[in-house]
Amino acid sequence: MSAHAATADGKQLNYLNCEKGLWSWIMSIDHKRIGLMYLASILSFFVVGGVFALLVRAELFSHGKTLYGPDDYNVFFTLHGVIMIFLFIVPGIPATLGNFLLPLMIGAKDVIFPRLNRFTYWLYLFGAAIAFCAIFMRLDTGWTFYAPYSIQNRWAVVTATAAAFFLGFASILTGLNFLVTIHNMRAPGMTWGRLPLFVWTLYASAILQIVATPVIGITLLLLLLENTMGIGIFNPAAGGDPVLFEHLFWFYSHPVVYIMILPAMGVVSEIIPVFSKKPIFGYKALVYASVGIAAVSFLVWGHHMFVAGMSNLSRYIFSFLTFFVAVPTAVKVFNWVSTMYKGSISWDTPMLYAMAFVFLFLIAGTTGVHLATLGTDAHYHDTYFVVAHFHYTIQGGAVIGLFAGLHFWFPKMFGRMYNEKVAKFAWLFLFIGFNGTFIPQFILGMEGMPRRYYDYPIEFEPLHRISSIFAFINAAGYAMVLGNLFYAVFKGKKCEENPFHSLSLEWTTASPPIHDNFVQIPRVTTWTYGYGAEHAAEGEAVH
Amino acid sequence: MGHSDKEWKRLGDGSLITEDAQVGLGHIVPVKLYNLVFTALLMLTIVTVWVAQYDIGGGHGAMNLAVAMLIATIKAALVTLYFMHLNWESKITWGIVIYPLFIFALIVAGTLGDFSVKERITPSFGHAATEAMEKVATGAYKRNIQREQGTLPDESHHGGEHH
Amino acid sequence: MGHHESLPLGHTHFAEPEQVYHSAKFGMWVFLATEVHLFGALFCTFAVYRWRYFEDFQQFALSLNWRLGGLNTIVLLTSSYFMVRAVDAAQKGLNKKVNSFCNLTLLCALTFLVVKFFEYRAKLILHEPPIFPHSHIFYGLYFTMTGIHGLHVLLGMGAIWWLKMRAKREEFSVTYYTPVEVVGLYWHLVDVVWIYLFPLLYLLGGLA
Amino acid sequence: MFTFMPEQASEWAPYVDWLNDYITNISVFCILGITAVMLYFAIRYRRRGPDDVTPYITHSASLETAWTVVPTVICFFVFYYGFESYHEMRNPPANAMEVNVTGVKWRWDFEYSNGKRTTNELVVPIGRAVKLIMRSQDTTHSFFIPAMRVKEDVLSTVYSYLWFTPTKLGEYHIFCAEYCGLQHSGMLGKLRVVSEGEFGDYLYDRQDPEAVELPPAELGKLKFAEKGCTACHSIDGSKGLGPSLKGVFGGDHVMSDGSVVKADENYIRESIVYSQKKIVKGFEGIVMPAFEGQLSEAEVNGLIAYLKTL
Repeated sequence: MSAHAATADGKQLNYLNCEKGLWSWIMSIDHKRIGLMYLASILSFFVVGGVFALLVRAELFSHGKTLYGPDDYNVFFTLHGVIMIFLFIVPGIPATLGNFLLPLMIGAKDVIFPRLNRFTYWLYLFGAAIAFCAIFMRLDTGWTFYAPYSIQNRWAVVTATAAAFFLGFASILTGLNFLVTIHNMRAPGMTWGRLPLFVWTLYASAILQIVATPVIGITLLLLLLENTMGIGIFNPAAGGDPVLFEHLFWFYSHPVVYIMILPAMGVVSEIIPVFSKKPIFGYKALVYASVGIAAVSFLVWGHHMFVAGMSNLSRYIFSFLTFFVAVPTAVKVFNWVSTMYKGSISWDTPMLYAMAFVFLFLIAGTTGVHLATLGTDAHYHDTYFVVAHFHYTIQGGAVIGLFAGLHFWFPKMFGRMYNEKVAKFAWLFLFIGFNGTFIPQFILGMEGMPRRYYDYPIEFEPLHRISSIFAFINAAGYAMVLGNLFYAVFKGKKCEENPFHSLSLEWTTASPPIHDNFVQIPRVTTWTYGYGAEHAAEGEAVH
Repeated sequence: MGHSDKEWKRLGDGSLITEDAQVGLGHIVPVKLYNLVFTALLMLTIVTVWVAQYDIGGGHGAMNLAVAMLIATIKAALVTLYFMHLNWESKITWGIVIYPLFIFALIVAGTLGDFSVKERITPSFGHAATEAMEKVATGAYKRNIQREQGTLPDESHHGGEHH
Repeated sequence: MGHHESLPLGHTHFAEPEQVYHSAKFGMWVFLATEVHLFGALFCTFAVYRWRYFEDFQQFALSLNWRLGGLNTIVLLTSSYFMVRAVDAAQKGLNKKVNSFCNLTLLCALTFLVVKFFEYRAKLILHEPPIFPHSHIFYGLYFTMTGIHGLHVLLGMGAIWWLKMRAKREEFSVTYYTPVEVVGLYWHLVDVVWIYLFPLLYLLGGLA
Repeated sequence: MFTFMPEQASEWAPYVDWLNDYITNISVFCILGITAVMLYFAIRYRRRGPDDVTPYITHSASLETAWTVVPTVICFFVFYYGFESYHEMRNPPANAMEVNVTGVKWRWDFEYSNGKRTTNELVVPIGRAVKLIMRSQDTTHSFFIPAMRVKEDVLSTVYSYLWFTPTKLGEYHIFCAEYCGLQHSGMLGKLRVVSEGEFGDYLYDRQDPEAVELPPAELGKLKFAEKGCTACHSIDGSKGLGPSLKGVFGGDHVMSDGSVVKADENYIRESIVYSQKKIVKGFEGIVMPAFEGQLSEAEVNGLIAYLKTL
């Protein structure tokens, strides 16, 4: 590393200490700082959402009234949904790791529209502020805002939909920024074939953000107008049709689950080769699978509405199309596992999270098949089986993916290392807590326990008790993970610039990187996953 | 996936234009073409209004809708191709214009298709819910009920006001 | 290194003018794709309810004043034309012409909004049983779609006003006219949306 | 195989459970198999030193096509079985017995072809196909009988239908599966599958001769629970959606228009049958459904007797 200019007190100048003061952070257009600010915001909302989850689980601990009445319960599970989805997981990996790493991975100084990036973060904070007001307005419609019921609870829904509208707009602008950056800001030599898989998944989810989010924007705007001016579009009494609301809502809400999960798959595709010292297996297959999922995800929104009064023909068609989505996901899992074949696998924390991701995502994917099949979905729809399925997909998939990324790129972001033993213990605690919480819910779903129930028949009680206890263990696991990382940000011991010996482009510059990322725009000549290329058979190495 | 090292157009301090971005600034279009396209647009507007007075028939006013949409699409194409310079843009921009049209067709097909093939069933004997709903009906639902019962208030201003 | 004070607009601190130009246009085309989906979902709702309440939609379409609608279409088309001439002038670096064509575009946009105001007044106030968005789904959709479109016209006027200010400061030249072209793209999309709105709302019931 | 599914009480429940087990077996095999392979790789090829030599394998076309084609084939088999069972679920036989279901905010009302109306209790004969024509009076509900493996949303705009053929006697849960507000979890119903003869008696209210005559208060207590009164009225004084009925009989109650009324028999009868006539102060916004035509004379007297005991 060429010598870097030092700050006044002799420390190496980097993006953290090149400007001081809160104002320099808020007004910063540096993608790395914006990424960190996003990280702080979404993790704090993750904690708030988690508290609501614990309140819900505490109430469900026993049959009948345990802590509070049904009206509070409805508010808590709604806020758990709204905060976790709109404020934490939709920005999630793209806004934090994506913002921080995209320019570094493609060898650029910053995203193409840095001021738009800063405006997007302000827009996100503005939406979050409105959502914060909605917390105190007894919003009890569920995060899906289904039409006839959300028309009665007017002002809370108006606030929440306005918040979701601005958060959606921020998501669109992030997607736009990433799409143009990937197209036009790649360093010389960084062809489409050498793009890291994390960048490919950001590209696929950027397409989804751009094409799907406006539909939810207009749907929530119509719901807002329905509540204020009563335009009658979703109000059955005025001739409107709630099933149309469901169509428009799920047209966005299925692609959004791919916006959540694709970047997590990208993170895992980056981690497994590094810790197995082996090139990723089937790079092209993974790329086609990512972009394929982005394309196919627009065909399948109907499987959320199998029992919602759609015509029978539509149900058959949507069930048939949903299986097209299952295949690319299966292919990805096979590729990850085959990457580990004959590798040199080190059991560091990021690798533990990546392996946990593969295991949990297998469960999420296969239970998705139960819900895609028409015969069984008539029984499973809107039961705890669905709750367990999407928690395995979002929490087991996207959140574990986010933590895998945080642990893997922690040295790159802060130049320090977290405590390895505590991190591993926290991983185990989290893994047990998570599985303990949601495997009983699969069984509850099989037994026919509907979701969003404040009170339940007595025979479901033992499983709810197990699930509630493990929910608190799960929360303790999260506290440990976040505590460990937060402590390491300030007190973690300094570490070398590429502790895991990754060949990817972002590790070639200093950690934490300088303000302009690279001293001189790099010329990329090798493939990012060329582990063991030096003694590969002549001509076989991929450039 | 390009494997070989292509030569790049070197600009300033090493950041380069990638191969699929068009080099050089936008395309200068002769003003005469703008005037031509503008008159064509005005003519098409007059045509679409003129055609609207004839009922060409077809279930659900399908033919009227088809003709109106055809003319509108031609106008939109003129504006997009010549006023927005799409005619001289790179392949990527064409992709960005065409791709949303497929997605729009998808959502209309999925939604309208579902509503049009839905089985209509009616109870063979009385249903309490229907009476309750009809008591609170307003707007379009109320007019449907009145139309079935033939008590539709005939609109006095059938011809629409003209001021 | 040092830090970067607020940069003059348009000259980001690292990319070359050509790269910024292509990326800005690329970004605006992508933004227009999101606008197409925003209005697309609205048109989809309109399609569903027109299919379901066909007689009412035909009848109420007659109550809309197609003459004012037609006038608005022509006004928007001329504003699009002036915008194109403004972009052409900017490409040639003639800032004064850009300023005058921006004025003409703003004038047309203002006429559009004034005509829309008269239309709304005719519906909401002058009509004997006043027509409100909640009186029928057709009017609900009519006010929503034209309202959102009117909002976009307003935003467009703001952007064109911003262009006027910069043209006055002689900022555009043969090598730097990206903002004019980008705002032009946005304005043409607003015009294209109205090209579809006008026949769907006003003409499908025949001419009153 | 040990299963968590509720008891199989409808004609196609065994087929649905078989399909569920079929998918679960494949899933468990895939999950355990792939995880076992992953763990084996992780242990067998764990990093021994920092400079281990690893082979340079990037892809293998044959393996990748294999594991793309095989899941696709399995998926289509699963889809076909799902489609086949569902096709049967969505096509009721012509001779199915029709029952009207009305979803009201937090209770189910049933109406039989001979005009008999019940609340929260559906009685069907064993072995005969039953077709439910459903519609909601307010928000969207969802009629769900786990034992019959059947579920369908109850919309307020159109009629939706579901059908099943009960094959086992007994009493089964009815749930509301679509979130519908405060008492979404209280919207429980009972499905009773009875023999043909017993169903005839039930349908035409023929008193079962040897059924012992319930004392009024006991009958009132049964109806109080069955008609869903507990959803809004508490009997222990705690605050509910409607006024608490603890010690209601004989006391003076202030009405919304300020008048004071003594809670005697006709006031309670009137409040049950024409509930909108007098509203207690502080409960103006709450809509109590009228039970006119839903309760026989004996049942209303029973309720009054029961309220006296509170």
